Amino acid sequence: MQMSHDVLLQAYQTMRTIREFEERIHIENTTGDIPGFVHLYAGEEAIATGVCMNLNKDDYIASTHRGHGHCIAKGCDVKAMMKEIYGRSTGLCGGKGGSMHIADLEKGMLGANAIVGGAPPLAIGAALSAKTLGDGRVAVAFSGDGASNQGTVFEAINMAVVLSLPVLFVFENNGYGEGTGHDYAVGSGDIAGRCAGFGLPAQKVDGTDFFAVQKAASKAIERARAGGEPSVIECQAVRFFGHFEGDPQLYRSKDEIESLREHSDCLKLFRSAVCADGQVQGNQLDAIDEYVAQLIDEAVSEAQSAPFPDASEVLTDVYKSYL
Amino acid sequence: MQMSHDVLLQAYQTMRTIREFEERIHIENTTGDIPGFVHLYAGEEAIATGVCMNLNKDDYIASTHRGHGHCIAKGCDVKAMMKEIYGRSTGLCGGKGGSMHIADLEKGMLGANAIVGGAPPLAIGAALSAKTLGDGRVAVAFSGDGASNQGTVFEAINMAVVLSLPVLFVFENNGYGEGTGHDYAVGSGDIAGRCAGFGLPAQKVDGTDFFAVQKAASKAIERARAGGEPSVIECQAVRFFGHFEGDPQLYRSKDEIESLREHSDCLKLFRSAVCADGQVQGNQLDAIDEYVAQLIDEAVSEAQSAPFPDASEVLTDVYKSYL
Amino acid sequence: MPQKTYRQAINEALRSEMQRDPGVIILGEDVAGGAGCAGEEDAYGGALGVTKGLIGEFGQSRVIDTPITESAIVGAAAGAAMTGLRPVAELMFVDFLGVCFDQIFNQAAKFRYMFGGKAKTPLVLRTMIGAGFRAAAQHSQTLYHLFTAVPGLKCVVPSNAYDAKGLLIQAIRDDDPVVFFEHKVLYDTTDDVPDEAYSIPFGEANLVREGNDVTMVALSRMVHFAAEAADSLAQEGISVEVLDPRTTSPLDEDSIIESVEKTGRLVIVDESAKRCGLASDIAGMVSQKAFSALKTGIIQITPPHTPVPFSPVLEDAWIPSVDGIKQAVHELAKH
Amino acid sequence: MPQKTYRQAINEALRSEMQRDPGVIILGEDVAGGAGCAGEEDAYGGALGVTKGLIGEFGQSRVIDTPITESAIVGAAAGAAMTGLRPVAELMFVDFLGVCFDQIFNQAAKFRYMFGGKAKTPLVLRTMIGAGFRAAAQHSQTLYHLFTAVPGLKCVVPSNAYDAKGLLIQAIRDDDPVVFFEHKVLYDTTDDVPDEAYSIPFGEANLVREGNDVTMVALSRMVHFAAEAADSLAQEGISVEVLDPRTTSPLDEDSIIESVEKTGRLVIVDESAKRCGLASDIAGMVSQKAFSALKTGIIQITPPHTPVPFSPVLEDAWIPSVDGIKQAVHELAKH
Ligand SMILES: Cc1ncc(C[n+]2csc(CCOP(=O)(O)OP(=O)(O)O)c2C)c(N)n1
Ligand SMILES: Cc1ncc(C[n+]2csc(CCOP(=O)(O)OP(=O)(O)O)c2C)c(N)n1
Ligand SMILES: [Mg+2]
Ligand SMILES: [Mg+2]
Repeated sequence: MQMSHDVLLQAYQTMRTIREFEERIHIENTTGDIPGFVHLYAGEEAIATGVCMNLNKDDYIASTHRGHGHCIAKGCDVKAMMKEIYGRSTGLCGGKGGSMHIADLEKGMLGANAIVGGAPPLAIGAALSAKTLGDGRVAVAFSGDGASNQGTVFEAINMAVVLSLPVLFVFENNGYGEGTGHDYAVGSGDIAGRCAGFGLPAQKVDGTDFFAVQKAASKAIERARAGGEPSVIECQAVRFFGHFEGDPQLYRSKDEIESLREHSDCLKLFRSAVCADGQVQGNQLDAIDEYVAQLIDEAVSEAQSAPFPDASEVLTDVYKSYL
Repeated sequence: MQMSHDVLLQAYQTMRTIREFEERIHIENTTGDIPGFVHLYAGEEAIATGVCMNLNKDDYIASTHRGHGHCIAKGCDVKAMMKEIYGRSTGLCGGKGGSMHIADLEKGMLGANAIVGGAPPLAIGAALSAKTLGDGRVAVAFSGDGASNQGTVFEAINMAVVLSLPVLFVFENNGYGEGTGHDYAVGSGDIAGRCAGFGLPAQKVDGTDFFAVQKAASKAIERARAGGEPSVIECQAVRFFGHFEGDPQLYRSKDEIESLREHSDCLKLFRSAVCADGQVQGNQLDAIDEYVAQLIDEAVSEAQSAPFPDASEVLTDVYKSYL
Repeated sequence: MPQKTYRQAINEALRSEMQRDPGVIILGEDVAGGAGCAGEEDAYGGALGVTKGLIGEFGQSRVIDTPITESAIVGAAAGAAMTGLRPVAELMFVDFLGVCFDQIFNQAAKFRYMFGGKAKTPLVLRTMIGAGFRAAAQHSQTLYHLFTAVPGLKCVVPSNAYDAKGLLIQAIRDDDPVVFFEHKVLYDTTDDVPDEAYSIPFGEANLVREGNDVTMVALSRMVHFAAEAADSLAQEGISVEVLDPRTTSPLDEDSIIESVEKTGRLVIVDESAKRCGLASDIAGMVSQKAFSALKTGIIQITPPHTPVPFSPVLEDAWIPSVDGIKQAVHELAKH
Repeated sequence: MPQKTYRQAINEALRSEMQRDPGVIILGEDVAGGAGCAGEEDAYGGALGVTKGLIGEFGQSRVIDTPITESAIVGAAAGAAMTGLRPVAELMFVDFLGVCFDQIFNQAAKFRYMFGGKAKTPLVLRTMIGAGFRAAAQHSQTLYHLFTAVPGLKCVVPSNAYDAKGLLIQAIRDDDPVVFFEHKVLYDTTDDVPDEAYSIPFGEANLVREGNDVTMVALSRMVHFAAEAADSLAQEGISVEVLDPRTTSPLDEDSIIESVEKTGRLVIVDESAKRCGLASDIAGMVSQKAFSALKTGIIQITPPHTPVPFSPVLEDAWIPSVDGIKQAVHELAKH
């Protein structure tokens, strides 16, 4: 399936927005203004974008601790996200969640998740809702390579197979779980392979190649939507920053990141692919770059001047109603 | 490898002891004298026996809620077991554990386990001890087909692969987890296959065929002992009684058990195999049957007349030392 | 009024809410039983028969047998609850929380707060508690204290069939995650239970027995022991007021305090933990909020700080007893 | 005496016990870091650097990086402990107990009892607690109440570097399963810490500060807040005795009661849960065992019954404060 010009530009804009968002947080983080643990998605943009562009607004995604990219790709407001990350009252979660818990239920974004392996069981629940209500929605669970060793993940996969749930499990294999290598931690080293053993189609794709991700995801999501069949996609990914902001990354070789940024940057790869065959003009992409830079600039300055919540709000939102 | 005459008789005696133990508990249970939940192993004797006969006394096994067979095969005293099941003070655990928690650490039997999926993580711990201390021991974890859907089981398998631990995971696939069929609950329907995806050899054998189990287990245990490599064996098994004593078994077809007892009784199959080629005489086996019947008879009557613990013992054995 | 068992009452509550709201589904291990087997469907109807008959009326799509996979069960329920269903998940024994606690305590319980008030998680987790079945250390625990401690959860501990029905209906209609603790020894106890649906609000204690000398707060099965002790003490001229909070979160602090203000003496009878359990929770609350009403120390009657033993002799010694309760009251009455 | 951080003190305890006993091993996620990577070994040394340097001295066979697989970590430690090792497993954040609680609470904690006294399970589970890092609802909890409630476990809550070293050495030498709770905000606090190994027995409270008017029991980080409040109150002429139990299980009931018998007033400051937490546990114990010594109600100072919020403003409001403590004491002192 050929993508339209508009769709290509939109995909690029999503990827660029994620990249800019993360690069900027990396910079702003050094000032100490951003509270707490922040895990950046830069380098993996093609995955969130390639997957989520196949989803409708009312489809569901369940995310990880490294969730900014998934949020943006699913359509969350970047300014409200930035405010949340800064802990402000006008943030997406009123400042109560922060980077690791951004959620936007109206956009079908069921939350970043600070528990590794926390999301897949929730995603099958969303898929169960879709199946029960017969509303044709699908759910996507994102997990890392490290998460592929967590029991909850296999439980969710097995249950999705048993109940024929419309769900896609996406593994973002960026080679590391914190400072531990995928090759060490994942017995067999083959995430797609071990998932396939649970009785569902599981495919490996190059996660720096937007088109490859999009194609695989589109097929899997169509399958889910049509017949409630789950599947797995393992995306080989690269991570440009540390595990979390502040990580000295001693476990990586000196030139690894430089080389990744040079050769495995999904944005660069996208640009050369679409410009090479003349589908898109370079200056159209430049315009997007500029637009996005401006947007993120605004997002940061608005976030920095947004009000903090009132201390009394610590007591609200625990229950819908209680005593 | 040909088994000696003595070894064959010993294997038969172990299987017969398990069978008699379980058949007798089934009968005694109707009197209401046996407290609590009891899960019988009858039908699966060839597995515990075929596996444990390859183990030394100081090797380890970690078992399930259906643990009597594993205990007997690992050399636990049947009279002390029976007393434990009756809740008596001279039982293997002083009456504190009961059927679901029989253990005998001196025999390397690390406990039945009332949590489905509870044992495999413990077994890798025992294997880690063996590896760390370099004492050449190995560990075996028994699990059911139902347990093969529990996350803890995959975590243990993956960790065994990652750390190269001398452990064997045995799945006893008796077709049911309580009243839910293996074909329904296990995505892909292939336990060995899904385990293989974690990067270790996984083999399927006929669990009613003592020789097949013994051969596969012997190879796997040798491999573990030699090089610390884990493996998996899935044994197709049959269960002669209900999930627990008292189970009306409505989920089974009317003639299933009869047919299993007729065609898939590991004891009958063993007898005809060894008698057919003249390795063993039928009357030698008959003598064992008689000896075992007598032993279990004594076990039951001794258990029935053994003293209950003193109520004050409720407070002991919580800590080695406390305050 | 018709007499029904605690088991039937729970079954009726499920049936009536499933009839009322197509978004109510049930999922768990063997909640029907027989899936993938040659024999009967609905072979189990739950480990102790509580959900029997529901699959016949509502079908496999609403009464869902699952593999043995508690994290996926509870997580699926949490995910389904935040996306439009009202799932009733079953954790067969509360003792199994150790393999799935994350999905209820870190996920379902916290969605609303973490997401700034935007999530609604109308999930019910039904589970079985209690000693008395000779089911030993891993199948006999009363662990509602672990859930009561978790902000975002509501905890229901029905002591009789009437309450079980009304509280479960309330739980299913409630928009917050609720954990519903059924005591296994109570399933065959009977009570007057109306056929029609009714709900009992959370946070309202039941005054089981009026009295003037001592307030006795008891939970779940212990309510019966407390009432029995109170009857016997009445014959000795000691008038005991028995209160059943019915929910531990929210807790009806007002009713407890009011009663203590009348009697000046408090005994708490609870099968959950001796340490950080409900008895100490209630004692701590009263010693802060109603200290001046107390004439003497608060007595907590709980099991000892040990696992649940198997042997009948030991298990019987482990469970709080009517005699133990009476003895404690005699002690109190001296002051 | 040399000044060392809480982090260093813990590291020293591990090092000295590993030198002393070859059966002591460490396992957990990134306890070294760098396994299977191109860069440095020991890249992490634990998420917050506590185990740094140990792999260099003891090698990969005794400082074991694991996959992200908490049930396997804790279970392996439990299995290893019952077969001859003294494993020190790390659960990076206590908030992750939800994916592995079974192996500690149903397995390790109960072996000895279930097996009739025949098992010995010398396991230490080190884990991180506490708010103050803006780490939000799933990385900031103080959950030792959930473990204290479990018979068979011992629970250690060191409030300073000196205690951390002595208590961890004790924990490793102990023959029962011990959970060791490190407060993340304390890692950089310093104290006099001897170079040599020493152990501090469990169940012995530390008298942080003597006083006559009010007894204040505080745990972990809250000990510092309590001491600060006490200093300030002293200047107003209110003499506060501060006690740090150091272990919640066993709990030094005697020292608490003795102090309350002297002062007649009790405040408990604790970061664990408001419901069924340590504050109510201690209040309940005192209201049963030392009621007659009390001149007024027991005050519990805890966080509210809410998850931990992210935003600094909210998190600061969530954590008990020195001002809040002082206010409570003013309240008390009126009686
Ligand atoms: C249950 C649990 N265990 C451990 C952690 C700590 N932790 C947070 S992220 C992470 C690494 C996750 O690796 P991976 O799944 O590969 O995702 P990535 O960070 O590479 O995107 C770890 C160990 C956690 N948050 N939850
Ligand atoms: C964690 C947990 N979930 C559920 C149960 C209840 N339960 C006990 S045995 C059993 C079935 C186990 O099936 P399988 O693993 O196939 O073993 P089998 O009984 O067939 O030997 C179930 C569901 C349990 N004990 N522990
Ligand atoms: Mg990764
Ligand atoms: Mg089975």
